[in-house]
Amino acid sequence: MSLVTKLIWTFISLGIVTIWGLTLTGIVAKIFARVQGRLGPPVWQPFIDIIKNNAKRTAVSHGIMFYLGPVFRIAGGIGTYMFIPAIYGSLYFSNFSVSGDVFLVMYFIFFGQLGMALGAGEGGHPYSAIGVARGLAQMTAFEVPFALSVISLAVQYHTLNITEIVAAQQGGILSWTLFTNPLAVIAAMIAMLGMNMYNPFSVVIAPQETPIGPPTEYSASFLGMLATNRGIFNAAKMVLFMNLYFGGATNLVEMIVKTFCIYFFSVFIGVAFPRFKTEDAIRFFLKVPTLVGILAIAVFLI
Amino acid sequence: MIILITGLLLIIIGFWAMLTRKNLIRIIIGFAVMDTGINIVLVAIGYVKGKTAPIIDKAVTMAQGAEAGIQAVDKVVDPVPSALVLTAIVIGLAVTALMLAYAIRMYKTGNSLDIDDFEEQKW
Amino acid sequence: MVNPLYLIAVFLIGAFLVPFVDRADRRLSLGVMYFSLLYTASLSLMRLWQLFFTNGNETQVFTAGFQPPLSIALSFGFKEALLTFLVNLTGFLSGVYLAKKLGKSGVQSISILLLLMLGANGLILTRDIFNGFVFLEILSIATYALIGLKSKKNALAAGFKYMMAGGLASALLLIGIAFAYRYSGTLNLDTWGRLLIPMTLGYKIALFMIIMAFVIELKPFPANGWALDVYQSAHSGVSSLIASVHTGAVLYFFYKLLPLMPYEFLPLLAGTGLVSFLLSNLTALRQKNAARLLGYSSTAQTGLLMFVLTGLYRYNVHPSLVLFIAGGLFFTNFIAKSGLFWLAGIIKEKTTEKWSILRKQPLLLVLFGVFILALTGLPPFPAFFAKWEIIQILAQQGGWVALTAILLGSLLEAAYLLRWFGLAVRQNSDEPETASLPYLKLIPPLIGTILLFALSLFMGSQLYVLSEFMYFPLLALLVFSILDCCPLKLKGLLLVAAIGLWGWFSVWPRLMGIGQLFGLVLIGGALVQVFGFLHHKGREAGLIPLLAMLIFSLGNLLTASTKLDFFLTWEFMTLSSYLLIMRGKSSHKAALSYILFSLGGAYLILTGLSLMPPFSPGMAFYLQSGFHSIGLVSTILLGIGFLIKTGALGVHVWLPDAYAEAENEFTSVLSSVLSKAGVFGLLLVLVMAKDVLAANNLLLDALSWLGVFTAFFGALMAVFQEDVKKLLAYSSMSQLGYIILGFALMSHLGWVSGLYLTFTHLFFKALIFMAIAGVILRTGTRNMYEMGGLIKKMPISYISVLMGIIAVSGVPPLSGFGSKWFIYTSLIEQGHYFQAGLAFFASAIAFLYLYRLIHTVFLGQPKPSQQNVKEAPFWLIIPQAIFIMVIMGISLFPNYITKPISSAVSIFIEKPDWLSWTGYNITLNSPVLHGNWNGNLVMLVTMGVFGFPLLWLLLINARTQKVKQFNIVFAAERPYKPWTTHFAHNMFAHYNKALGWLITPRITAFWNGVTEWSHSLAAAFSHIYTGNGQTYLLHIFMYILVIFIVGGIR
Amino acid sequence: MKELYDTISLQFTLKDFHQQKPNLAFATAEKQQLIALLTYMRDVHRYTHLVFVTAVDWLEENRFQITYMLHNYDIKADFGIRVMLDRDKPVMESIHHLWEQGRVYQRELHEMFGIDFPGSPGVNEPMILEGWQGPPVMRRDFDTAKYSLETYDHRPRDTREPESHMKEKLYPED
Amino acid sequence: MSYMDKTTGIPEQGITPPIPDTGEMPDREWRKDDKTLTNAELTLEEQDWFCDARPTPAKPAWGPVEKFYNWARANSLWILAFGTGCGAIELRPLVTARYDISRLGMQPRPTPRQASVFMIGGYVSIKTLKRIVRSYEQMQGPKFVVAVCSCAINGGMYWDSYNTVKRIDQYIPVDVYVTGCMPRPEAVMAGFSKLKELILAGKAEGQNLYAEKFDWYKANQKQVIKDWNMPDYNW
Repeated sequence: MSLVTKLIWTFISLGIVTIWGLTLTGIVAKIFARVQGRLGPPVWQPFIDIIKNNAKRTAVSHGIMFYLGPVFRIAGGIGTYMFIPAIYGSLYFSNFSVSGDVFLVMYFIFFGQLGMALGAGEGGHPYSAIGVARGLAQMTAFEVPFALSVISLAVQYHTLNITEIVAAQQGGILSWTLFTNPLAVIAAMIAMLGMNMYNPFSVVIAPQETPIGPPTEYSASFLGMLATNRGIFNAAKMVLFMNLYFGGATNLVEMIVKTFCIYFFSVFIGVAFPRFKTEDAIRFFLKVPTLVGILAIAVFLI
Repeated sequence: MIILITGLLLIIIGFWAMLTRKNLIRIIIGFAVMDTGINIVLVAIGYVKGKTAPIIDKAVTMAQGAEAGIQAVDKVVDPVPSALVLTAIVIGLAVTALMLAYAIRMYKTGNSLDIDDFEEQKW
Repeated sequence: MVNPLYLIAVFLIGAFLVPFVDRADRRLSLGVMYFSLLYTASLSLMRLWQLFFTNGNETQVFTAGFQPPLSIALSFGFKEALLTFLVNLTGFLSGVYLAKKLGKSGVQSISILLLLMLGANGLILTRDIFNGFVFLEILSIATYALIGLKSKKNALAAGFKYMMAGGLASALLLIGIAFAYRYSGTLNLDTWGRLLIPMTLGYKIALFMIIMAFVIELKPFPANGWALDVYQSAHSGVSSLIASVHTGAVLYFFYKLLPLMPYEFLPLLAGTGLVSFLLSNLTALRQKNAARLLGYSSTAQTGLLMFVLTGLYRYNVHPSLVLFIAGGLFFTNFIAKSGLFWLAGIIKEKTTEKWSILRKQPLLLVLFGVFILALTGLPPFPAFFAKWEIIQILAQQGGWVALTAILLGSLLEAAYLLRWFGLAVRQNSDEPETASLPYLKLIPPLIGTILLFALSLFMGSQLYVLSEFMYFPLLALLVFSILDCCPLKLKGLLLVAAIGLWGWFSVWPRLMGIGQLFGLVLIGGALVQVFGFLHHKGREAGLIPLLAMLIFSLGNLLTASTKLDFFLTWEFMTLSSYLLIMRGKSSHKAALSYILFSLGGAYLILTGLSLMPPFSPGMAFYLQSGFHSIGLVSTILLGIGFLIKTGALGVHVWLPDAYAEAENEFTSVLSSVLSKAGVFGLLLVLVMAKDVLAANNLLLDALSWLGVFTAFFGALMAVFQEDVKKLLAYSSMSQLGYIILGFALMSHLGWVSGLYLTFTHLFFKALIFMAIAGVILRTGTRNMYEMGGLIKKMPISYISVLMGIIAVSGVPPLSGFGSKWFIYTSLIEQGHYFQAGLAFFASAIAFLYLYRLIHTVFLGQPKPSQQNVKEAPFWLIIPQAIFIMVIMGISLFPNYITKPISSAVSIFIEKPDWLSWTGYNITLNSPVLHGNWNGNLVMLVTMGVFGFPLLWLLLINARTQKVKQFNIVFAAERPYKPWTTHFAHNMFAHYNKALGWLITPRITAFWNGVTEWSHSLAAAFSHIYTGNGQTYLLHIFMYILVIFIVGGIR
Repeated sequence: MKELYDTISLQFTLKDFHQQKPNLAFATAEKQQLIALLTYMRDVHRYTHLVFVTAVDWLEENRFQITYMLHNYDIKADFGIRVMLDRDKPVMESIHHLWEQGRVYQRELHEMFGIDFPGSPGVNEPMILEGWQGPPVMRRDFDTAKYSLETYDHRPRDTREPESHMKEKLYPED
Repeated sequence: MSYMDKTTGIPEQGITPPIPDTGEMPDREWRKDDKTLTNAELTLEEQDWFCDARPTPAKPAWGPVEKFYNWARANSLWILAFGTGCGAIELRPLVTARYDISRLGMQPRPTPRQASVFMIGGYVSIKTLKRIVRSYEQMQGPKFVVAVCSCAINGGMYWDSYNTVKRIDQYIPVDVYVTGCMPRPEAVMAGFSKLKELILAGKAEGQNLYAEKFDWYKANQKQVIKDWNMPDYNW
């Protein structure tokens, strides 16, 4: 496949995942509303919001890093997706996953977060820094069970290569990691709750105390870009989880269904629970989920 | 033997005085007593009963030749301890004198002859 | 043949002549004194000349024309000649030093001084025991009299105590001689030695009394209260004479007596020496009075010498080696101690606290430093070689108790001496300027220093270490010290040129494999950072010479070919880095803890090296060719020693303070380069200990856990720092933990990860430290919360730090990710899953402190006090620019670094087949783990995905209003103060709540406890010195009794 | 409460005792004795809590009344001490050294009534009215409606009688 | 200065009534030039901390595009609720299941930067007006203002209050007023519907109005807000 074709397919793949990610956000909002007995916004509301934000006539910028923050963020989101093979066996949807293995993806997730944190920091608003401090602190905690879970997968499948991990899960629903290594999946799914920042781990964007956390100062097209990234990044994360734990996908429909189900898990928890304080969230992640993660490795050592 | 014991007794008495008396002068006296005791011990060690003093006189004829020389040596007591004693007396005297000088100057600067008053430096 | 009688005669005549000529003129009598001293010194020198060049071997001279039993024999061999030369020279120097005092206090003092010299010379020369007694008494009486020169109450009291003790000793000696004479029938030592006298109890007791008399004169702990008082209160010139001439002469006579002693005495004496050494040093810890401190040190050194003279017989050491060791220790102590006493006299400050006035006197400071460092046993001074040899002997022959005692004692000694040095050098004191220096008094210490260096070279030449390893650093120090008056930039550029040429033409060709890699890191890394030092405005006296010494030592470390070379270089490095840390503003405490830990580590390394086979083909050689095995103990000792240098958990206590307090640019060198010397050493150990480690899996496991805990706790502690340099210091500690972890794997991939991190850590840590150096320079504070918003003022520094933190945190696409990828894959590949998990946690925590670093310093609210801050100086930007380019380069083309590392490692651990490079893609196809990383592609993809959104934003955001710092949404209010609006202080309070309990400073508390405890012990010991002469007398008596009983003399 | 009043009266000049409830009473004190009285009440009779300090504008008598309300936690009783000030020269001693919170009340009284408390920390700072430049607003001689009409532009209003207007609007044929 | 001197009802520095809206722009000292403001009420040091740019009107995009944009704006109204008075309570029912404004694409937003509708919920005292001005200026355009309750319209029951402004539209442009004391949530929603109509019709250009008549608005604001203590325009 020539580079041009590759790039074209990459754009197509990216477009699909963006649309799906944003729709997913809309669906989730709808679900939240229905749970609360409301009608809720239309599922395409995220698109309208993004258009509106991009249509703003003015914007403020606090400096170059502030300007680049959303760019970092969306580059992190897109990049994360770029390094994940979206659909197993599809040459067109494998993106640039040959660049590296699951560790590359795990670390590239930080790229956007770091850039965003820096941008928010230059905004000079204390709430931004507070939000970032909370987010980073929580991130260190939920990364532990997630990392242990990934290590457990490496022990199980003898590979870190995502494509190979997916390949090892082919052949029926029972060969999914979900069933072959349930402990790792439990640890990872709890970590995912933290990653998605729904309740009970939503203290980072706490809209009441620190108005929506890090992006407090962002407006207009910056905000639009952040919202776009939220769609892409969520979808990318779900694709990663799908690949690692739920047998991957062999076609688009399967991908959409699976990612929806995975995402729904954190929504399900999110609508039902109140919020943790940061230190409680850290303690929580470092107790049971970490223990489960350790067990997930330990079972292979015995 | 009695002399030896006497000497040792003197040493002990002198040392005892040095250890227990508080007055500087008494300490110095103790030292002098000890010194004397040592000298007596030295002499006692050197003395051999029935032999003459190591002075070349009639009793010890100045003989020629090695054999005779040894004979002559046999007749006298060992001269070396005696020589030691002489030196030791001199040295002891010097030290005692110096100590007394010190005592005087200490009295001048410290207005006291009590050794307990001279323990400002410690630790 | 020079007749030794002249020596005695000259003094005698001089002493008698002086009162007569004094009637004419005081200067005449002084002239007589100087003449006598100089003349005797030159006689000794002539004798030395003779012995060396005319090979005259007859040494004995008999007085009164009789053969030995009947006459007194004097011996004038090499030892005596050297000793009398030194003694007379010191006497002369003391005379010079005391000139004013002597001139004032009258003719008798001149006479007494000459008599003292007479006694000392006689004691050294005579071979007759009773004659020795006489000379000892002359020496002592003269000393008493000299002490009495100072008519202060304390001096007089001390003199009197001394006389009481001396009286007891001489009584003992006299009785002993008398009784011994009964058994031997001779007083001549040589004749006596040849007699085979049956060791009856009486004879033994007699000998015991003789030797104990001399032991008492040598002031052993604890029977030395009188001596300490004398040192403290006497005139410093007199103290110096007692510490050097008196002690030297007595010690030599003690040495002459040793052949007479029964063998069972020797361990006893050795034991007393050791006890004296250890406990005197311990007691000195609490001492604040400079002169008394020197007294403790002097008694300690004498104790060590006693041990050397008596203890080493057990280990079948060649007598000449014993003399070599004793000589090294003795001469160092001799010169340095008298020098320090002289200095003490010049300074006139009693307590060590007040010695900071030295700072204003560079010459005095240098002299003081030389003496202190010589006493501490640092190279190139003779004590270093002596200590090296002692430890060699003891370690190889299993003298563990002695070895421990000596090293412990040395460490304690270093502690109080260097603390004193630190007090003198510290900058935060505001002492008034001292009056003009008494230049006459400066001559003696100056000559002493020169003598010390001459002796160092002599000793070095005896051990065949007069190679580049010794003289390059010293030469560099010397040359750049001479050039020190030049402008800083010229010096710096010269240094860069010198090191560049030397490194390229001399070091590089001799290196291969890993050696080359470390060469790049150590020399190259240091060289680039030299530019950073050049921004200072002033001359920065002392900076460039020390830096030169450091970098040359670093280079030598790589090419050192023998154990001694290696250790010498290691100590040079420690020394120069210590002095460089001392340049910091308030760094004396930090530097002290640095040097103490370093010395502790160095002693462990020394012991470990000693345990290695004696005829090894060279250290660095191992890193180039084959393996060479060392034992388990050696492995552990060396390992711990090098780990101290890297600052591993448990021995990291020195690290944060030293990093924080050193000069900003030097912190960069410390972190990025110097810590790599420890890594190099560790690697060396791992190479050599392969067999041991193969047999002991536990060791490697322990090392890997140590590494990962270092990484984890380092990161966690960094999170809670407010001081930017401390934060970075802990960050360095954390990174070094990863390096240790990588090496502990003992696999190809593990070593590649360790080396890769070694490299990248150099780049990004130096980058960050240099940028932060600029920031601190401009803002004048190290507290991060006092900064803020500096991105607009210092954009280049910001970019440096940004690149640095992206690389440190391991976020792709920059090179830092490579190290993370290598370390995790190698850990998982080797089955170290839990370490991998914890390492991942640590690397996640790194985000916290890195964000804090960049946010609090560069982002957020600018402070009004920093309104006029400018970009960092050009010279600081140079290294940053270089490192940024390097980082970008290796991020885009990682093969340039990964491939050489892999091929270098494969010399030791063969590259497995499953690790392969296809283009930029590193593929891992191990049976237990698959994975890949293509740094180049990652970089390109990232640039792509970054570029498109940026273009979009630029396109759509036409009307963006640039606003200022307070144009923020502040809940409908407005912010008033930037410093309260800046969210910076205690940034991770919530993290502290959750995990803060993990970092309660237990280890620091432990080390503080050690310090506290040893000080309490010192205080307890020091309380035996009640100040009462009679108590001291009792001490002596009890001491002898105890030794008699302990010795079990039967 | 009467006993308390009698007890205090032995030392201080009090008048106008008024028992409003079993555990609430008022009395008027001399201005000069107030600080001593408050201290005495606080330290001796354990009226340790300052409930509030408030003022009344007796315009007709041309004086201000300040009431200090004290509370005793032990017997759960309140005692109000009134002080009369000259309205032309309303200055009172500060009690912030007795109760820290007193300064807040004093600041409020200063802003609202123009009563000055020399020495009270921050008493001149505006409390509620930022940048108010008019007279003290709670004084009874301040005509707020007049001020409002003079100061603000009022929206012109169509003033109609609601009843007739609605009738006209809804049932025009009637 | 003590209040002792001003015991009479006449203010010492009389507040002059607002300038009638004649279209003639007052020339005041806060106007440095066409682009910048003086920020004269701030200290010199503080002037460094605030942006001094003047707002300028923003042109709408090309017709059809602007129509599309307006559709998006109308269907994505993010509310910044300013609860000044009792009307503040009326927003809460709006987000509950009974009224549920989210089905119209509306949602409350905690920061002015991201909101597009400014909802003023009641009487506006002078102290509050200062905050209102600040928050309004911090919003990014196009921005719309909905003022709720009769107090916001003409002072309502506070018509004779000495520190309540009577007409908000003299200080910031208001798009929609909702009458009532207090208006029911249905009335508020009706107001929002009206706003939507205005936006779709392209008539809700309050931001541009504010920029064009900036001097007039500013003069009025400064007449009542005596301790200004903030930049002339809060970016």
